[in-house]
Amino acid sequence: MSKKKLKKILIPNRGEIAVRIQRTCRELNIPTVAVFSDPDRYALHVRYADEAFPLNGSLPQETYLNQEKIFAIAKKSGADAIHPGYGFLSENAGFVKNCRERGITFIGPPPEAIEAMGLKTKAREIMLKAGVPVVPGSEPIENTESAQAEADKTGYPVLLKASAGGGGKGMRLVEKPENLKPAFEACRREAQSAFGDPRVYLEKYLEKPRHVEFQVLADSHGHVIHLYERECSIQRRHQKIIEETPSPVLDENMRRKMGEVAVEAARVCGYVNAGTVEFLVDKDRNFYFLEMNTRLQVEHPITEMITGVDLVEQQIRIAEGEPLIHETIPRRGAALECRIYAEDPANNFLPSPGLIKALTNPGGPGVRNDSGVYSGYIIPMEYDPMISKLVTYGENREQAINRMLRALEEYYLLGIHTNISYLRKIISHPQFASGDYHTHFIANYQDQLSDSGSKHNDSIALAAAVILSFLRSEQQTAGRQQGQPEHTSAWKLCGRKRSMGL
Amino acid sequence: MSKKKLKKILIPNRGEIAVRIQRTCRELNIPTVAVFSDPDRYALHVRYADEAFPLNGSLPQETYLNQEKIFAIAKKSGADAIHPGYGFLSENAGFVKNCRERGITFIGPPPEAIEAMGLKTKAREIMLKAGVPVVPGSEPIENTESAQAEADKTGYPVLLKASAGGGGKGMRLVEKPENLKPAFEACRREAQSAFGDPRVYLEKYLEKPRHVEFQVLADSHGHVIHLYERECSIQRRHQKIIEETPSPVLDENMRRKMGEVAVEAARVCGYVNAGTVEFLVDKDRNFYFLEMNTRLQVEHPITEMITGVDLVEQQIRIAEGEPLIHETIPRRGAALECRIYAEDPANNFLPSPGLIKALTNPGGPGVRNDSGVYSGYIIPMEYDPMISKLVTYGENREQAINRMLRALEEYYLLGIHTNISYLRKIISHPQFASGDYHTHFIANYQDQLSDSGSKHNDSIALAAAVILSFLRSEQQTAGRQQGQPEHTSAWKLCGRKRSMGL
Amino acid sequence: MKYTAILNDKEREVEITRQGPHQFHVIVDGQPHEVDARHCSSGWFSILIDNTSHDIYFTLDKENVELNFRSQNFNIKVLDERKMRMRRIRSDLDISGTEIIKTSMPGKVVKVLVKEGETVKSGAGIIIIEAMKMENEIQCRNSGVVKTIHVAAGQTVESDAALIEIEPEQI
Amino acid sequence: MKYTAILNDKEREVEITRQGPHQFHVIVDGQPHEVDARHCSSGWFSILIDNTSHDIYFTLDKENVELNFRSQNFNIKVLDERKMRMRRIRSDLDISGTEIIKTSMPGKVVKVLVKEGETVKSGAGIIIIEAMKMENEIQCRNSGVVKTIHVAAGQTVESDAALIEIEPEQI
Repeated sequence: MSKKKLKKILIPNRGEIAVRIQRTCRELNIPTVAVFSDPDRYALHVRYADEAFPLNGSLPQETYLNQEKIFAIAKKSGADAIHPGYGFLSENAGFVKNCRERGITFIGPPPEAIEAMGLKTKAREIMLKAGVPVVPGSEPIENTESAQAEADKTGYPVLLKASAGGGGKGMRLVEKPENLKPAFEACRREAQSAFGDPRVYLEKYLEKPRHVEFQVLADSHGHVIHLYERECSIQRRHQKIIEETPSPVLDENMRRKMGEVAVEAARVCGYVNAGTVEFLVDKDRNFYFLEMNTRLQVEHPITEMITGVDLVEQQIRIAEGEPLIHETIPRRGAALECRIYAEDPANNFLPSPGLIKALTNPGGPGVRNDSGVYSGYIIPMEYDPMISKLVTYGENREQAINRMLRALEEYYLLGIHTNISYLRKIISHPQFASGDYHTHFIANYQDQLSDSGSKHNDSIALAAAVILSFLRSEQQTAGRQQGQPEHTSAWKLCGRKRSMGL
Repeated sequence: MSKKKLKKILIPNRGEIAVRIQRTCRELNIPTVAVFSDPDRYALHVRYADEAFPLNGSLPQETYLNQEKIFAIAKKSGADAIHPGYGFLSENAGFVKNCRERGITFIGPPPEAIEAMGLKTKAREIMLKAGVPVVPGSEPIENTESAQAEADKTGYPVLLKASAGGGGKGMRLVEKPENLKPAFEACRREAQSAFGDPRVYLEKYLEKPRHVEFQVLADSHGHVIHLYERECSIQRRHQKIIEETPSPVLDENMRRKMGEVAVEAARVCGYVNAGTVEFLVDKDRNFYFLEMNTRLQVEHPITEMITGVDLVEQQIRIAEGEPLIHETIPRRGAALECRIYAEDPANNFLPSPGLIKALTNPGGPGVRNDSGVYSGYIIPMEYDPMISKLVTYGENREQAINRMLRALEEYYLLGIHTNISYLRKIISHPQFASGDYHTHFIANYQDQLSDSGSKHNDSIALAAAVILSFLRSEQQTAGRQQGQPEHTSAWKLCGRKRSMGL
Repeated sequence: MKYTAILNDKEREVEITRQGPHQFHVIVDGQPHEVDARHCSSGWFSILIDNTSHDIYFTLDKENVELNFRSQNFNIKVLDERKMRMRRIRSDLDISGTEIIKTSMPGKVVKVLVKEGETVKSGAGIIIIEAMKMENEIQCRNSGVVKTIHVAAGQTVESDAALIEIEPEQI
Repeated sequence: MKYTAILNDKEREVEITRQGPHQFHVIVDGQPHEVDARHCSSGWFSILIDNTSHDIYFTLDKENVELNFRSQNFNIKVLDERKMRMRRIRSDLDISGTEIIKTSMPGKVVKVLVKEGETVKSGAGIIIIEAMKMENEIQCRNSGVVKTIHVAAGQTVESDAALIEIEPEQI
């Protein structure tokens, strides 16, 4: 592969990940091209971009998944490269081939590797051949009858998963035969809507499994390295919500072994660029290959925190044909990520789109916030409710956790419901602190986590509420006396007044 | 020294440093007590504190320097420790003794070390005895006549410095004998007002000097280590405005030598807790001891970025009698700090207090912002105009610089004047990029740095301004037709409207 | 001045006296507090209550005060004596126990899981709404009989729209 | 609609035509641009001008528009045709050249460096103000004669208050 500096990068994606990629591009002085659906004209990735073009429409199929429109914009804007982010077209081998045909550099793996790994079922086959242990499971399933047959063969509980999927979307746990049919149907609908491919397969559901994944980087000159693991066992409805590194369960020996397997997995499928090899670790600390995600992961920042490496920069360098400059990368300390969602934990985690009335981002030592929103932004109902990723670094796990608690407390995101206080409850839980947890953590402790919190702030709240009401009634009285209409915000005046003295 | 967990920490300080300390305390689950002057009731350090007590008054002498009031609040609140931050009482040996008498733990060095190092003149004497090279200079000077005699002896140019000073306050460069008298008087006035001590001394002004300092940590068990250097040569009016680590001028050999001298300097004065040994490096790369700052430095975050260590946590652990857990601390990458000031570079850097109308803090990978302000805050005229410290980390110096440029561009702080675009000019300057600079950098390139920037955004600004005016006139017309008063903000309506569609 | 503040359906007595431009003496449940309260910026309130500091975000809507601090959310209804009297009169008239199934966010109806006239147990799944790429099942709080179904599968619904009404069973 | 926009004392012609709810055709100095402009939140404006994206903070005060983007600050006066005519008439009457020394921030007068009647050169130090712990010397822009001194050492002054007036020397 010949070396070629990239001149302009189009990012057919939205939200925090589009902004994340734009930031590195700006640091590298590479202009970016944003694209946006109708509801996203006000999105941060449009405001942050150097150039922005409308996709006209609001459905994913007519916007962020619409290759024709994206290629037309690439041509118009003169973009010579595309960074897909995660989701949308990021693991679409056909799209990568189309990029290649048009002479556009795709910042990601070659289509062959995506195809091999993208069909989860094919990936498992390759890994088995390479001697890597794999979780028992099925081929893609076309109808309910086959699903029932496969589930009976594997034995309940089973996991239904989108063949083309990832990120927890289109995934269902089925514990009893009578639940299989509706789960299978819901899964196919979700898979179709999220990935444009309704195919679903089935996997044995391990007992008390931990989800541990390894970050790999492979250049176009045959070098493959790994950047250690990420522990992603804190999941709700099969969606990761808290990730950490290092994993509390790995010792150096296991880390070395799994790292070698991850590098080997990347090697056997001819992988180039950044990728993630996911494993399940069972209660006896056996590990199984689960799948390879052929793109940047949501949780990549925790790896950046402990290694000091910018993974998006590495992706761009690799796409430019540069060799990896690192033989091995040392790690330092510990990092934690919390995914901040616009959802209501008190109301069955219903998504909570709407206007962000006030926003204070946490700051200070060891805190990174990769956000896709701003104060005054109306979170649209059309997309995933993740609004930011809060990441903390610490000299050790304890410090990273304490910082996360502090940062979550600093994080005010008002007007909508968020999972912020829910995340605090998870992180403060003694079982999380012990490091001894698995993917059922949230299900197991559901009741403790949904506690409505301490009441000892009640009298503060009552005092504050009454003072506010008292002040308003004072000002309304004053307003009426001065002939002001009652709806004029007395509070505004109050805010201004203070420059006049105490 | 016996070990004793601290229970509650009073911070007799304000602004970003008070918030910085509160953050670590919160992580360690130690409640904090804030104190505040009349203008500071609205300050962030009051809002962030667990408890806050008024000092009643606005002059430093009647508030943050008033020991009686502070001790009364310590008693009332039950605080068993005081973290002084920097400035104010941080290097006041008498205050430390008074803490000791009252059984309050002072989170900082013992009074003897402060006294020895606090009088810059005494510190120089001790260092000379220990065989450390020192910049030629004088004893404290009481009147203009002695100043003239000393300056003649040393030879012009000379630097006048507050004996009790630090941080660039009460410092004046005198190049010609006729400028000595007014400079001496101004210096005494500033020294009195900033440190409550008018004494001034005089030092030889080195040619093309670099200012390089070493962070040290000493525990109460006799262990002293250093955490590498900080390069602080980018100064305006003898105030550091940009700091970086590692210093571009040091090689490993020089770093090792200077580090050893720094550790020795701390050792000979019986130092305990965090301190900084400042050196001047001349154009031939000789280094001279300049002074020791017996407190946390403004620029400590860049050391935290490359070492991963929380210096405030270390300070608290040391004050609790804990031994240092680190023998030596590895470093990684590079870090840069920019001090963000409320000042007007286009108007002789006049301080610019007032209302912050809008604020967007930079974020994303490798960016840390230690801020003391918020959107809607009125920066008071009574205090130092520094409002935040923007810090970036990079795998190497180039990445740290590129990130800083990106972060400064993301930083919107509106309503007041700031030095943000001025800082960008410095950092983009090829001489800064080369790493080959010294303390006269800003003076030498003044003209280039005060360039009013590119004009290529003019037509964007003109288009935007006209669209805004056009929209307003449209809405005023509509408002008049609907009988609305003209002053009702049509812009508010416009902001709300968008939820109704395109 | 005396107020009744309602938090989590409990009525609490709060008395307030102004002591200075920003200072108040407040008695909550018989406990006196000295409060210094400042409006820092739009929607932000800094209060020192007996010298403990709290940073509070608020919205005021008639007698409803919504507060957020230390990651906690509070919805408080504050009524002066006159409004409290009116409330007492009104509440005597309020006897309906019909539960209205709503969605707190706009979305699309995927499936209605019940039929009119059907008896449902508390916690039963009533309807599936798709929003933000996820299917969400909404359950009923109380047992009862499905009285009216306002929506059908495929339909788009606004937040807080009444979807389905459930009447308590007659005892 | 035609406007005159004044930036850095230069008059520029700008023509604007509405094309849609948020779309405008704008001609600046004869160059046409397609603009999509949105009000994102209080004071924030996102504009796409020929598909380049700019995030602009603005304040509007009568005909004065202050903009901030890409770390640059712009003060622009926008006048429609009627206001432009009025301005032309007024400027013919404006002949005073008195320079008024002001401070852009409140502070304390440390020292007045000139006397009434004294002749000063452009760039000369006129007065020292202490603010935010720093002494700041204010210089005059133009050469002239000190006409009036409104303040004395020790006095506290407000921002933008007239401190000293300097008249141009008669030629």
